[in-house]
This record gives sequence, C-alpha cells and structure tokens, in this order.
Amino acid sequence: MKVGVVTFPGTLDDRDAARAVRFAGAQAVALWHADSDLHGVDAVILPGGFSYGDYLRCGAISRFAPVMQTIITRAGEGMPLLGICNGFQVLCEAHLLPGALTRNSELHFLCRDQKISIENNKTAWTSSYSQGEEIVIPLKNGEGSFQCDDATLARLEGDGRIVARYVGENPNGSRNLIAGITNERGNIVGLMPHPEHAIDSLTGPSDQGLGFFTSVLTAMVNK
Amino acid sequence: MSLDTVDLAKNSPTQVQPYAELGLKEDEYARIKEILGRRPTSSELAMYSVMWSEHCSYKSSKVHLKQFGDKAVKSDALLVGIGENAGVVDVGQGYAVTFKIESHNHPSFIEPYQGAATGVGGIVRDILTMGARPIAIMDPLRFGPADAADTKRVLPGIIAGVGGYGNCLGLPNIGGEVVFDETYIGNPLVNALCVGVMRHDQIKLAKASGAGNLVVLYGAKTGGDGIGGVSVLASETFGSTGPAKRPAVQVGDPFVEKVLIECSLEIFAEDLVVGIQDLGGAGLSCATSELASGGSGGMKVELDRVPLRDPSLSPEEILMSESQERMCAIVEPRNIARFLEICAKWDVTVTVIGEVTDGERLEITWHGDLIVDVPPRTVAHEGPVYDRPLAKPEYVDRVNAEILSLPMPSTDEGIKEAILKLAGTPNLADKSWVTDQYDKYVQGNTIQSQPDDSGMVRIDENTHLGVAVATDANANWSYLNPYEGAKLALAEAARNIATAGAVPLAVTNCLNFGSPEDPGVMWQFAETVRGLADGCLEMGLPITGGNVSFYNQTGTVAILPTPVIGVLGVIDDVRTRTPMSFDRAGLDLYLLGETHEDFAGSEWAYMHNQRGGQSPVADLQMAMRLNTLLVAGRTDKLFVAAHDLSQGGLAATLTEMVLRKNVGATITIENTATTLLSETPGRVVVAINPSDKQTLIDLAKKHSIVINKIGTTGGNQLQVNNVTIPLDLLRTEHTQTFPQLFGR
Amino acid sequence: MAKIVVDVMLKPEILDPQGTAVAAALPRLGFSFAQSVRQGKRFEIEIEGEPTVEQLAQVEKAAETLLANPVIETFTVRVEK
Amino acid sequence: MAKIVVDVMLKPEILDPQGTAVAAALPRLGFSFAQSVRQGKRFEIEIEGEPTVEQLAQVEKAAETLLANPVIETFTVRVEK
Ligand SMILES: Nc1ncnc2c1ncn2[C@@H]1O[C@H](COP(=O)(O)OP(=O)(O)O)[C@@H](O)[C@H]1O
Ligand SMILES: [Mg+2]
Repeated sequence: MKVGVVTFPGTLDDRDAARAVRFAGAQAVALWHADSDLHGVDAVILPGGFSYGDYLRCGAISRFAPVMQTIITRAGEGMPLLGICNGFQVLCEAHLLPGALTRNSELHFLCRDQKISIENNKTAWTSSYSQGEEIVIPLKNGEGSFQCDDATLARLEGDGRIVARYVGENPNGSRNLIAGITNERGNIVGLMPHPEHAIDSLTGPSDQGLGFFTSVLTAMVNK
Repeated sequence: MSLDTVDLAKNSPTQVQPYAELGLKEDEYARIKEILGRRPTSSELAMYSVMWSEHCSYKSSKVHLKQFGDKAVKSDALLVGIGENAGVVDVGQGYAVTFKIESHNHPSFIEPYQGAATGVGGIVRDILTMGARPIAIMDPLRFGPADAADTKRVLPGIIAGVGGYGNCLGLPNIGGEVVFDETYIGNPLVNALCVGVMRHDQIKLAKASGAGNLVVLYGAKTGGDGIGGVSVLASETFGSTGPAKRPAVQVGDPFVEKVLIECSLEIFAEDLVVGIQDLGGAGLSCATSELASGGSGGMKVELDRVPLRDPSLSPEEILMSESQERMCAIVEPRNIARFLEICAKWDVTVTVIGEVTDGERLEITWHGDLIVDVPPRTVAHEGPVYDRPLAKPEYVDRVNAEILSLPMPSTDEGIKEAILKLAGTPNLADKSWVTDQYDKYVQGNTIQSQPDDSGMVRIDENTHLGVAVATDANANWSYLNPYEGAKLALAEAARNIATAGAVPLAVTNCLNFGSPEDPGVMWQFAETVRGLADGCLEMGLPITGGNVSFYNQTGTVAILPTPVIGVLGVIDDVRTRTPMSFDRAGLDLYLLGETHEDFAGSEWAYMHNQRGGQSPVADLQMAMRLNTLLVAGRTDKLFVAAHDLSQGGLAATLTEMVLRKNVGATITIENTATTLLSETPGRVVVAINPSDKQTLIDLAKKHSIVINKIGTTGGNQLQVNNVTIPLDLLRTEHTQTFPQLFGR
Repeated sequence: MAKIVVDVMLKPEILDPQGTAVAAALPRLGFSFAQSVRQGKRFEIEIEGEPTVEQLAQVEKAAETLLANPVIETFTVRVEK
Repeated sequence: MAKIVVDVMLKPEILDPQGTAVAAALPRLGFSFAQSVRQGKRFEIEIEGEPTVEQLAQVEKAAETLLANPVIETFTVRVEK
C-alpha cells in the first residue's frame, strides 16, 4: 500500500505526513512537484507549508505544478487525495474542492490545539472515526478561514460534504465552522487542521489524528 | 562615478577619503595604509570599515571575551569552539548539535516585522553554515513598558516577524522570553537562537583551501540592502550626483531561505563543499575575507559576476550589501557540475565568482580592473582591539545600599491579591498570545515548548535521543551586580534544562549592553563576562559561541545590562523527561532549595517601582548538586513533575503548575508572604507519589539539598493556607493580560 | 516601457478581515472619514514598449488564472500613463 | 458616497518577495509579457458625500501613519470617479 506525499518548494510538513503514513502501516512515497509521475502510489497527500512562499494566495502557484496535473486526473478517477492546510488551499485553487481559504479573522498566524468534530465518516479519509466523534489536533495557519458563496455553502451542507467542523469558538472566521470538506465522491478531502501532527501524544496534543491515515488504508483495501 | 583601482590608489596617495564618515578612526585609517603600503581603494576602504566595525570585529569586547577561552574547562563534548559561525557539541550516538544566539535589536526598532524576521533568518543561516539541519528556534525578547504606545507598535510587529519567518522555514519555536522594562522603550531587544543537528562527519567550516577550488555564491540576488554607510563613500569621494537611495532596512524572503536550506543540505549530503560561509553582516566582504583568512591560500574574485537585483550598484556597494538569503561555498572543480545541478533542482541562483589561489592575497576585480588587493587576515581577524576605559558606575553602590521597603501582604485577602496580581503582571502573564503565532509542531519532534522550563526536541526517532535548550537573563540582578547577574542567569538556564531531567552540556550567549564608550557600561560588560567565564568554569560548561550587541540605548540612557545566556542539554530518552506539571490528584509537592528574603531585583519589587538592594550571590556548587539531583530523579522515575522557580517566586511557579493541566493544589507554608514572593535562586518544586517520600529524602540528603514538603495536588483551586483561589479565576487573571494589551 | 496595473479586490460578499481591521483602527487614531474600508492587492507589471491588444488579453488571462481567484475576487486591468 | 483609493507599494529599492514570486510563476504558465512585477496593497475607502480638502489631508495623514510604513513603502491617494 503506497501513499504519495508531495513536496513543493516551500512545503514543510511533508516529513510529518510521511511519518503519519508509516505509523498507519503504509509505505510513504516522496513525490516531487516537478515530476508528473506518481510512482505507482494508491493515494496522495498534499501536506502543509508555504508552497512558493504563499505570497500571492496560498496554493495559487502550486496548483500549476506538473505533479498536480497527474494528481487531478487520477483524483478524477477516484484516487484518494487529502490536502492538509496548504494542501487544502491547493485543492481549492485547483477547483477540486469549492470555496477558498482566506486570511484568519484575527489576522495573525494561529497555532493551537483545536477540537474538531468528524461530521462525515464516509469519506476515504475518515472511515476510522465514528460519526460526530470529537478529536483534538493542531491547527496552525494564517489563512484558514473557509469562504464560499451562499449557494455553495447550502450545497455542501445539504449533501453532507462538511467533513469536519471546529468545536467551540470559531478560530478563524470560517463559514459554518468548517474545518474540512470533501468532493461529491468522497475521495478528495481538504482539511485545515493537521492530523499528521497528532499521531503520537509524545509530540502532539493527542494521537487522534492517526485515523485519517488508517482510514485511507481501509479505503484502498476495499477498493 | 569613476572606478577606484589599486593602480589609481598607488598613483594618487594624497586622495582624500571619507574614512571618518564610514566610522573609522584616524589611527585605524593610518593602520590600513600601513598594512597596504598605500592608501586603500574605495572598495578596500569599504571592506575595512565594515569589517572593523564594532559589530563585525568585536573591537571593544575582544579583550574581555578572551576569558571564555582562557578560563575554559576542557570539554570532550566540544567539537567546534568559539571562532566559527557557531560552536558544535557532541551529544552522543554520532550526533553533533550546534546552537547560537544573535541579536537584531536596532533594525527591529525601525521596522519591527522585517527586523525580527531577518534576525531569525540570519541565525538560521549561521547554523546551516555549520553543515547542520536547523531544527528549532527560540526568541528572547525585551520591550518597553507593556502599556506604552510604542510597545503597541513594536511588539506585535516583532512577534509577527519572528513567526512569519520561522513558520515559513518550518522551524518549531520552542521557547523564548518576553520581558518588559522602561529602559527598552526606544531600544527593544530581539535575540534569536537556532539549534541544528548533524552527524559528526558532516561538520563544515569557513575555510577556503585548495588552490584552484571555486568560490561559489548562491541564493538570493544582491541588492542595496543595509549599505547606508557606503553610499556616503560613493557620493563624497567621487563627487557624482550621489548614489541612488539605499534602503535603511533589509527585507527577508523566508521562502528563498527555506529553499536555500534544503538545497544546501542536499549539497552537504553529497559532500560537495570544502568550506562554506553564510553572508550576514558585512555581506561579501565578510564572507570572502573570512573564508580566505580561514584557509591556506589566497582568493581571486570577479565581483562583476555577482548577480544583482539592482544593476546600479557600485562595486563598493556590492561588497557591503547585506542582502539576505545568500551563501558562499568553496567547491572543488570536479564537484561543480553536481553543485549546479542541485541548485537548478531547487531553482536557486548560483554563480561561480572566483577561485582559491596559492597566493596570500584576497584580490577582487571589477571587469578586469584590480580594485581590492589585501591580506585577508588583516580584514577578517586582525582588526583593531580596544581596551576601553571602564569604571564602576556611581549608581551601583548607591542602589546596593538602598533598603527596600516593600508592602508585604499579611492578610488572607492580601495574599490572594498578590498571587493574582503576579499571575497577571505582563512579565509573568501567560505568553500564549505570542506563542500562538508560532508553529511549534512542524517537524514532528517537539517535546517541550512554551510554557515549559526549557524547549526540548527529539533528534532521533528510533532511540529517542533529544536536546533541551533554555535561555535566561535577569537584567534586574545584572543591574545591581553584573558579575553575580551573569552567574545567576547561567545557573538558571542550566537549572531549566535539568528540571526536565536533561544534562547541561554547553553554553552560548548574547550580551546586550549600552555604549562601550561609556566607562560605566564597559564596566558592566567586563563584570558580566568575568562572571560568565567564572561561572562556566565552575560548572564545567564550555562556551561555544555568542554575540555582543553594544549601543543599546535611548539617548544617553543605556538599557539594563542584559546578558542572555543559552544552555543546551542532552537527554538520552525524551519519553522519560520530567514534565513541568502534574495531571492528577494525590501527589505530594516538595520545595527543593532554601528560601531567604531575596527581594532585590524581584518582580514584586519591580511592581512596586523599587530597583535597589543587593542581588543574591550565586551558589553554583549548590546549583550543580541540585541539577544532579534533578537528573537522577528523572532517571529513577521519581518525579511526576518538576518546575523551576524564578521571576515571581513560588507564587508564579504554583500558578503555572496548577493551570498547566488544570489540577489544583493545597499548599501549607509558614512565613507566607516571603515564601511566596521571594526570588531566592536555586529552587524547584517537584511532585512525587507519597510512597516515594523516603527515596526523595535520601536523594536530597545525598546531594545536600534542603527540601520541604509544601502541599498536595488535587481539586480545582489553588489553596494556600487559608486562601482559596479557584483555578478559573487564576486562569482569567493569567491569560487576559496580553489580549487586553494587544488585542485578540 | 509601459506599466500595466492589475487591481484585485475581494468580492463584496466575502468577509474582508483586513479591511475591517483598518476601518476599526482609523477612529482609534482620530481619523473619522471612513464609512468602510476594503483591502485588496495591486500588481504593477512592467512590459517592454507599448502594450499590444494581444498582450493585454494575455494579462487578462493571467489575472483570471493566477493573480486573482475568481471564486472570491474580482479584478481590473489597466495601462497606467 | 465617494471612493478614495490609497495605493501602497514597496519602495523600488526594497526587495519584494511577493512580486518576485509572481514574476517567476508567470513564464512557467506560459505568460511572457512581464519584465518585472511588483505587488502592493490597495485600500478602497468609502466616505460620505464628496471629499473635502480637509478630509483628503486626513487620508494622507492616515496613509502615512497607518496604511503605509514610510520606511519601506510609498503611497498615493486619489479619489476615484
Ligand atoms: N559573547 C560571546 N561569547 C562567545 N563567543 C562570542 C561572543 N560574541 C561573539 N562570539 C563569537 O565570535 C565569533 C564571531 O561572531 P560573529 O561575528 O557574530 O559571527 P557571525 O559573523 O558568524 O555571526 C563567533 O564565533 C561567535 O560565536
Ligand atoms: Mg556567520
């Protein structure tokens, strides 16, 4: 079972994502932004960071990387694809997911332990959780406020495509407390908080993030 | 502007040069002429002037810093000592760790965000230059009063800058300091520390050896950053219409630095460099002269090959530019193709600008004309040395003689109020407002960070080997007694390491002072260095490097002497560290160490505007015994929790402990006000299982440390004798200060 | 040498925390003129010679695909001076 | 209702990492028109009625103290339409 982890220039959490994949029992394969070959992986993670410095808009430039063109095709065919933080931003910029991530309402970078609830445990990345399960994983970003128009929001809510929601006070101004969403098929998930930093309570606030990575193994086995 | 060449200099010996405007003294200028046997060219003058500046040459501090070498203990752990970009220590299992602090005080006052950001960028490059992967940063900061208008401008910008740069580099921030005092109002201190790790055989040095090897410049293009002084030279000597306006501040590009780090590490992994140097203060002047001086031969550089961001730059300006995110490497010709290939992979600009020669000169040409021809050592390592006059300032005896008259709470209500006030005072209040802007999780190895006593990172995922780092300065004590102040800061930083159970191993420092031309400041500095050198000798800890920042003053008012001391420790298994707080009821709390009436320089005195009295005297023998006890207790799994006492005394320590995991405590003590508020150094609170009592008593006896049981854990309040403070109230007091001052 | 300016603003219905923060800061500093503030981005692009129709079409294209995100932003392109 | 626009740009001699990143991305996407790109901020300020001379002076003042940092940035103030 191979899970690809993409490195763009400026990606930071690639090693963490690879470690999480290994913890879950799969093989992590490093993918390079300029190489359009996916090297036989069964799923892909776009990890967090500041790809290309995130100077223009987060994820705006990475979206055009050669590796993304193959990923977009494969994800269209059903390959599981998880975008964490900057990866989520890339997925929105690439229009694989609706909406956009904008500046936090408090205007500064925010790193804290965040409680979220799993609102949809039917996706390729959340099946290890029970519906409504609450977990604590790190949230850390400057532009994590999910925004979209009313029609899109109604559609996301109506179709059960909200994957995770912040619990308690809204940390960044996201509409409807959205922390993560999925596409219609449920194979593509974008998530603002960082499950890869919560796979071991020695180095994270909990080990409750591991479920995202074990979920995808189940999804690939049941394919 | 015409080009000043070596030939021209030979033929126009009487040409008037603006050495004074460049900060050179008359005798310094004379010495340059003596070294060269002629007047310097404008480019040479530019190089000497920046390299002989206080910042680069340590001309006022050298005579004192020598003690760090002279008094040093021989340490087997020291792999690279003072003099290189950063010292390197052996932490076992084949790993070497490098760490260093640097200041970026003045730029951060002018442009807080960029000043702080480029401060982080600079220290990270120093660590990278040693061949190490940077793994963590810390940021000891000082500001004017928390409620001062300018602090509201400066602090948020500095915090955002430290975070903006460090977060983008993917470096966890594992600690720092935020301290307020009115002497920093026009002169905030931004010190930044970086830790890096490598295998022993990967250590790199700034040496250009091997004739025929190539000098390679890579990273950002060169712009006109930070060369104000040299513009003087360009305009005044050469009578043109004057240079283009050059930026007063440097702007950093953390993305470029992140790519530079990954690119460099890939280059190091393939062993493609003979020597390497980052470009920091004094830019190319520093890098080329230090590389050549550290190596065996000379060097030839074709300056016109340097890629420019601003094509109008003159050669003098290119030599001086402090553009960020640049590195200079010495590469054997057979490796250059691969070197260029790796740079191409990371999209990093790279240019061969020269080569190592078997001569003894540093020769720089501009489109074929020789503009610099100097012995590199005279630029890099043989600058002027001053033994500046020093005199004990008048204030010292006066304030030492003052008898403090502090209001000491005697009623239950008064005790409660004191605890709450201390919990909320800006110097002791919760710093999450700051650290929530810093990524502490990236790289997945952070074991401890704010609010723990020290930062701790794992360096091996399989063996769980880790390092801990703490920085400390107590400027109030240093003001009263700089000699003891330095020792006390050293002891405190080491104790912060040992509290978690790590073994202190090495020391770095950043000495922030006023003007060295003031004999009183110079005395403070000399006493500090003497104290630190004596302290390190006594504690058996080598100093691996550091930084001196002078001229920190507003008008004639100097900042408090602020020696920030960083201590690095090693822990063989991070899983066994002692956490700073307890997560359950039913434990016994003990206070290790004696408490005296030590209020001079305390937070309680500061809150009551009292600056006088005598600082405590450091008992380093006791400090070492306590550290040994703390490490032994960790190894024996005796401690459930341990937390150091420092500013705010026992009151602050208890507040932090009960709030950390939201488990209260019931404390029974005598002499309540003094026990709670005194800041006698060398104390720690530990939590143990009641059944381990005898083990603790035996351990304390063995190491001759006084212990007192002070209470038990549990409940949702902090109870001190008859005083009850609900945790919620305590938390509100502790956490609301920063949001109230600086917004949400 | 001509300068093409691309202005990018958040759509009116999208929350603009930066603009809001500026609007809140102004009265605190004693400035009372603003009813509302929105903050956007300005790109100054230098091109060689006078811009051709084709080039301007290219800039439009670049603005649409890269400089602005049409999901949340609008943009205008103009030649300056 | 009038709109005052304040454009804030980094001074030409100051490094502009944002503009540099855009300039580098454009050719990768097949856009070749740009010689250089600088990125700045645009503030749109709405005021009631036509702006008075006094108000404009106030905006200048606000731009200088809040919207721009004169150490590294320049700004222009103008009334739009
Ligand atoms: N306070 C100090 N204590 C010990 N070493 C110091 C101190 N200040 C400077 N040094 C050492 O002097 C050398 C030169 O310092 P510096 O010019 O700041 O280095 P760099 O140019 O690499 O930043 C370094 O090895 C540094 O560690
Ligand atoms: Mg250096």
